[in-house]
Amino acid sequence: MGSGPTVGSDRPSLLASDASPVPERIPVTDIALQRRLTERFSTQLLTAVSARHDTTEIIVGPGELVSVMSALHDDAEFRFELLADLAGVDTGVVLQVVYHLWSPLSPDWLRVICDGLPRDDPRLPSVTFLWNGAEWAEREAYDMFGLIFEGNRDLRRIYMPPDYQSFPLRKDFLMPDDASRSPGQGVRPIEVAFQTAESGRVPLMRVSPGTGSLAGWTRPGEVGAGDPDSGGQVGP
Amino acid sequence: MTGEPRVRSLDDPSIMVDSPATIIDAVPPYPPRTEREAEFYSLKDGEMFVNLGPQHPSTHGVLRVVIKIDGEQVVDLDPVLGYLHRGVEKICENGDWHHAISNCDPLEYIASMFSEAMPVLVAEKLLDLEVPRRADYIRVLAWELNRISSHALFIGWLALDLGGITPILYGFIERDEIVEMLAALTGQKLLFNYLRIGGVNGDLNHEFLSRLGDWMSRAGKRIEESSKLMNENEIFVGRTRGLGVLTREAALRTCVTGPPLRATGIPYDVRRAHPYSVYPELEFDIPTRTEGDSYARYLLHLDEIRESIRIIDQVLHQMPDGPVMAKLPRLLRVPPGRAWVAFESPRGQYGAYGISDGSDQPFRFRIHDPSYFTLQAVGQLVPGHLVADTMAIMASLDPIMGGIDK
Amino acid sequence: MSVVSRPWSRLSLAGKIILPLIAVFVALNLVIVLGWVSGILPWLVQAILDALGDNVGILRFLIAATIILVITVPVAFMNIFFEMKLIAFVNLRVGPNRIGPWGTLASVVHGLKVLAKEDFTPTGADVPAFTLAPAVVYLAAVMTLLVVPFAPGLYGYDMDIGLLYFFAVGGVGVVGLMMAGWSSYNKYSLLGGLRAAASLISYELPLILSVMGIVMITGTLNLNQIVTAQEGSFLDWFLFRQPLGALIFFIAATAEASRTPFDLTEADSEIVAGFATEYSGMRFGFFFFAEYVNMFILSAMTAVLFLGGWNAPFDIDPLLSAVGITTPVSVAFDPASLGVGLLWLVLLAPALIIGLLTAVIWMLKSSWSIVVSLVVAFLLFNVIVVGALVTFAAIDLEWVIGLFWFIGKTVALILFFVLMRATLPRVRIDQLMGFAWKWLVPAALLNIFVTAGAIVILDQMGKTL
Amino acid sequence: MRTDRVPGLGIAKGLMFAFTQVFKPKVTIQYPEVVNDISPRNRGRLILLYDEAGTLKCETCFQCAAACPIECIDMGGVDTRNRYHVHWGPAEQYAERREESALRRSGRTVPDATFEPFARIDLGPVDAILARHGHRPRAALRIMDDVQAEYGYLPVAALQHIAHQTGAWYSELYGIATSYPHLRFETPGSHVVAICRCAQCTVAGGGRVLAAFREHLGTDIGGLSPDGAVRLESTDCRGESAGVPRVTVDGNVLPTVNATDAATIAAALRATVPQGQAA
Repeated sequence: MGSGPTVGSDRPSLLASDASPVPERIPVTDIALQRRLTERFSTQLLTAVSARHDTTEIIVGPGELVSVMSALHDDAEFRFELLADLAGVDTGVVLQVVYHLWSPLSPDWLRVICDGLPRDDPRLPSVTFLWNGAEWAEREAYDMFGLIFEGNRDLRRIYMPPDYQSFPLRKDFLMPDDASRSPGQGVRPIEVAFQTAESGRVPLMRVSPGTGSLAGWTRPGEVGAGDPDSGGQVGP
Repeated sequence: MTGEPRVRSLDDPSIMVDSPATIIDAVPPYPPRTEREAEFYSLKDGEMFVNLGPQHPSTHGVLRVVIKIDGEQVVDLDPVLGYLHRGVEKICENGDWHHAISNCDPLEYIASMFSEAMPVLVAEKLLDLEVPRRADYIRVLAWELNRISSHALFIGWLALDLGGITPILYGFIERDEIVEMLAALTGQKLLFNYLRIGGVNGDLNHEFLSRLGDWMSRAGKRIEESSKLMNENEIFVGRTRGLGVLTREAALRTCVTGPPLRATGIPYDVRRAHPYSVYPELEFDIPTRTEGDSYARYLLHLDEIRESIRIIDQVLHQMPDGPVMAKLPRLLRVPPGRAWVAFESPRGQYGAYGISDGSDQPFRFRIHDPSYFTLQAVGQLVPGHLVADTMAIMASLDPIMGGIDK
Repeated sequence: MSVVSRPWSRLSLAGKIILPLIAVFVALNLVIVLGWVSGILPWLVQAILDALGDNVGILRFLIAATIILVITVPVAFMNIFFEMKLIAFVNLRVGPNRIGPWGTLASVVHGLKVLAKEDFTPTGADVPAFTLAPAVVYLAAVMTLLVVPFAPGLYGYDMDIGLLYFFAVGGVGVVGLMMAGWSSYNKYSLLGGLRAAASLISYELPLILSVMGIVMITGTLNLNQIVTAQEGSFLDWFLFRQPLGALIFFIAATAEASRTPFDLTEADSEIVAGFATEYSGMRFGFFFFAEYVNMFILSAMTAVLFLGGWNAPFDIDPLLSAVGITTPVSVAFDPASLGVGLLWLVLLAPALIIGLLTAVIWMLKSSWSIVVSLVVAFLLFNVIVVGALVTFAAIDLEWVIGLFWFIGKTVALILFFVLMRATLPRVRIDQLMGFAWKWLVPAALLNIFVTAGAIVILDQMGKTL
Repeated sequence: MRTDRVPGLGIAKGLMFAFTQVFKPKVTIQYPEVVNDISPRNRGRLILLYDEAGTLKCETCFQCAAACPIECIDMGGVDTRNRYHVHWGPAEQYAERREESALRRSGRTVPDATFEPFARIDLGPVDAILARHGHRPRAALRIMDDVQAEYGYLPVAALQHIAHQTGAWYSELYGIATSYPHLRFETPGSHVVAICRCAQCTVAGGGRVLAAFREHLGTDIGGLSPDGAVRLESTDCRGESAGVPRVTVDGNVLPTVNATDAATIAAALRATVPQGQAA
């Protein structure tokens, strides 16, 4: 992005009907927002408030999600009235749900990451009580990741057929599970079978870049083993 | 709905010769999965299901809407998606960042210059890459041209779904000129794979500029003319005014963006609300309407066409010199991190959330399509109206199934 | 056998044609001579003539019905071509331009395509009703043509209750649409049939009420008399004596023909094709034709009731008399007086005239060979003769010129229908019904009251409307 | 009084506008007669270039197919030494062709033309090796080493199998196999007879010697004798052969060879084929 964010002091409220004027561009992250977030949610955040580019980021657990989101939506100091996006993420170890919010009071996007959802039973509260538009987004996250949003009135598959079993966007997704193919045939490196911890193996994670389909895939135990070009941090 | 659950699959012969009840009714042949589904697929007396789509003249794309009607009045409806699902996010994870561009291209196939910008902007943000100013200006030029062509088609579609058969051809005439123009610039007419990480693929050429100048001399004239057919037409106004009114609060709660949101009076346009590219240097207004009905959305599209023509005029006057591509390694390894970008497409706020683990492939690439959230509003707007209004409301919300089904 | 077959095989093609003809001719002569001598033939001819003369009405009716039934197909083709071409022009397209001159045969090819398509019946359909529905709709449309007066003396059947018959039979079409909608076992069809029933039945009312004024003025239901009541200049048309009635009739007729903006019965963007969704092949073709025949009939009725039918917009007799022609033209030339000379005239006059023209053309345009100029002269002669005959007929036989005016008015109305379809979007069902019951019916009643009042007042003043 | 309050005025305006359109010039392009001009930047055409000699310029380097983001290019060709058929395409496609549902949909067995030129071999050992290496494409080199140790050479069918199982592009595996000299695609002939083809040696009688070897070994230069015992190659004397054609057997130079010696040499080589190496 060539252009950074802008200060939003002169940005009108969403509920103000006049068109907003042209703001000047000052490419800095919103320090005030980070301070306010730290003061308000200091106890509930899993990590400190971080900011990069034009996005401020907080990480909460599924327990605090409802209180944090309703506070962000309702409080006069935040007024994050627009849910820009709701995305599920599979880090390879745990599942996350990522919310992006927009407020007329801040030049930054706010990214709320609901982290630490276990693979076998990922449950978190739904935000449809704040934005009923999140219903389909949560349906999609359920369809692709198997995330269970408690409180969503209509949590069923939206893209995949109703008799579909697996969750395609998980990193442990194995194509032979859903296609009628014999295991191993035509499987790209990203789609290696996921073994649970009982079998003594942890999920696969890509640690070294590669070209095309020969991208390196190994397990955390053998990071760098036999890979001279292995580098970069583990996972996202 | 009664009976043991049967699983639909290709090798299930009973799908072919089925009881007429299953063929005629839209009731799925498996037990309901949620309370919502259960209460939707249960009929009171006098009600019946009508299955609009997936093959239907006026569902844009392969959309299936099961409407529960009482006489001519729609009681409730349930959009069924997934007929166009290709798993673009998964494909993007398997290819590298450059591949993601052309994989995202056919998402919003009416204005694919926008959907192909998602991986580009995300990768540039992760790379902290400064795009050459000329490339930025060319992007804005292409975006606005594409916006006009998309809006021209929208107006024709709305008229077509209301039964008027002429405006869509005027819209196509306008769109053809722009599309030929963009073909001279990008090499393709529908899925221009033009934007690149760090710039654009190829500088402005003479043919494009001559076509553009020729078009700018009468830009949008045919749209204005064809709007004569509609704007004052009693039948058209009677069909659209006060139809499918979306209030501000409902629009915000439904996460609706773009023209449907601005038609409710909320001036939320990412080009102004969260400026990107060179939009802060350009002078244009965010047209808004306060009614929030289909007629307001229609007029809003006309206003946005005029604003886009203003933007193109300024861009052509301020176009700087210089390179159109930044220096980048051939094998692009994006540094680890997360990035979220949003930009304004003809249908609202397009968003993309990318996670990179330092390799040449995105670890996770989330695509946020505005039509996906706009289409949800149909569920609130249509009930209580007539069957004919279902089409009018859906056309006025202007969904594109390519982006919705991903 | 070879005795016959060998010489026969030696014959040329012309011989093979001419020889049997000669044989037939000789045989016929023999039969005629024998029959004449024996007196059987005169008796037979007399008997046939008597039988025909006794019930000539039935004969006339049969011929008229046949002609009308045959004529509807080209009429439908004509309408379809008009629609394709005019809508294309409005859309800045070219339209059909490949098949036939200016694509005039495109609609014919469409008809053939429809004929060639598979004609299937969906599962669960009510087969008898499903099969009968197109015939009902089509016949209801065609039968109304019976009473339409095309020209003086040129009508299927001169009914005293022609107007009543027209509305009664025209209403039967709704039954066919409902049959189609119900029997298709398809919800789009069902909605379409119900919409058709609702809209057509509710628009019958203003349609009939709007012409009551004319009935009161003319005091008859006979369409021929209604037309003759509008003779004179175009100011005598009921369009100017009943403007409100004309407007209501036209709007209601649009809805009756289920044309845009009232074509909810086959609203393609909502209920895929309405009652015709499940139909294919020629069954669908019957629906398709019926729609366009209906369009033609309602245009024709509008012309008959409000635009003076076959009457010229102005009286042409003064013009003709100014030229010196008095209709009917009395030909002061008796062919019989020539006797055998007539034969010579018939044989020689064309040859002489053609030769004269050839000489003139050949001398004027010496670049042409004598053969070319001969051909051109022959064509020119034919053109002259045909033109003379047509002019004579137009002046002398009043039904020719009457048919000309009638068709002209009807086609103009059809083109207006098509223009409306190209321009207007579709109304909603509730708007349709509300418009019929809240506006058209009261307006029609108002029209009746005003007309009645005017008639009474003018009666007091000793004049007639 | 506002004009839009007059009932029917808008409709009348629309009708008038539509009527005026009838006389406007039409925009239709009568295609077969008039061909719309295609911009020189058009990317819509996929063409293979021919050089001025009329021969195809494409040498099946697979660069285009490897770059195709939507994997729509699926091409086959012959490698630059005209020996082996090389096929490129996403591994899913090969699997897709053999998958049950695909066969059921098409209602017949889908023949895979890729494997026709190659001898069918027992792929059981390959599966074992792949299982040992965990089907990991990064271990492709180790896998191929083991496969060669198993079969004595690298069967192309085995290479295809590795590609399907690991998901690595066949072209990449083929590139690895050809770049490493110790990986070979056929049973090695135990002895290699090489003849210099330079002008000097030919003048010195190399032509006759070569003809004799051709006759006795039943193969041409670059080929393997039918029994797989002797390979006939070409070498270069670099001008060191003084008046005698340079002929080497297994790399060591024979002093003087003429056409008559060829038969005896061939017979002697055939007699001493090491065990366990011939195919």
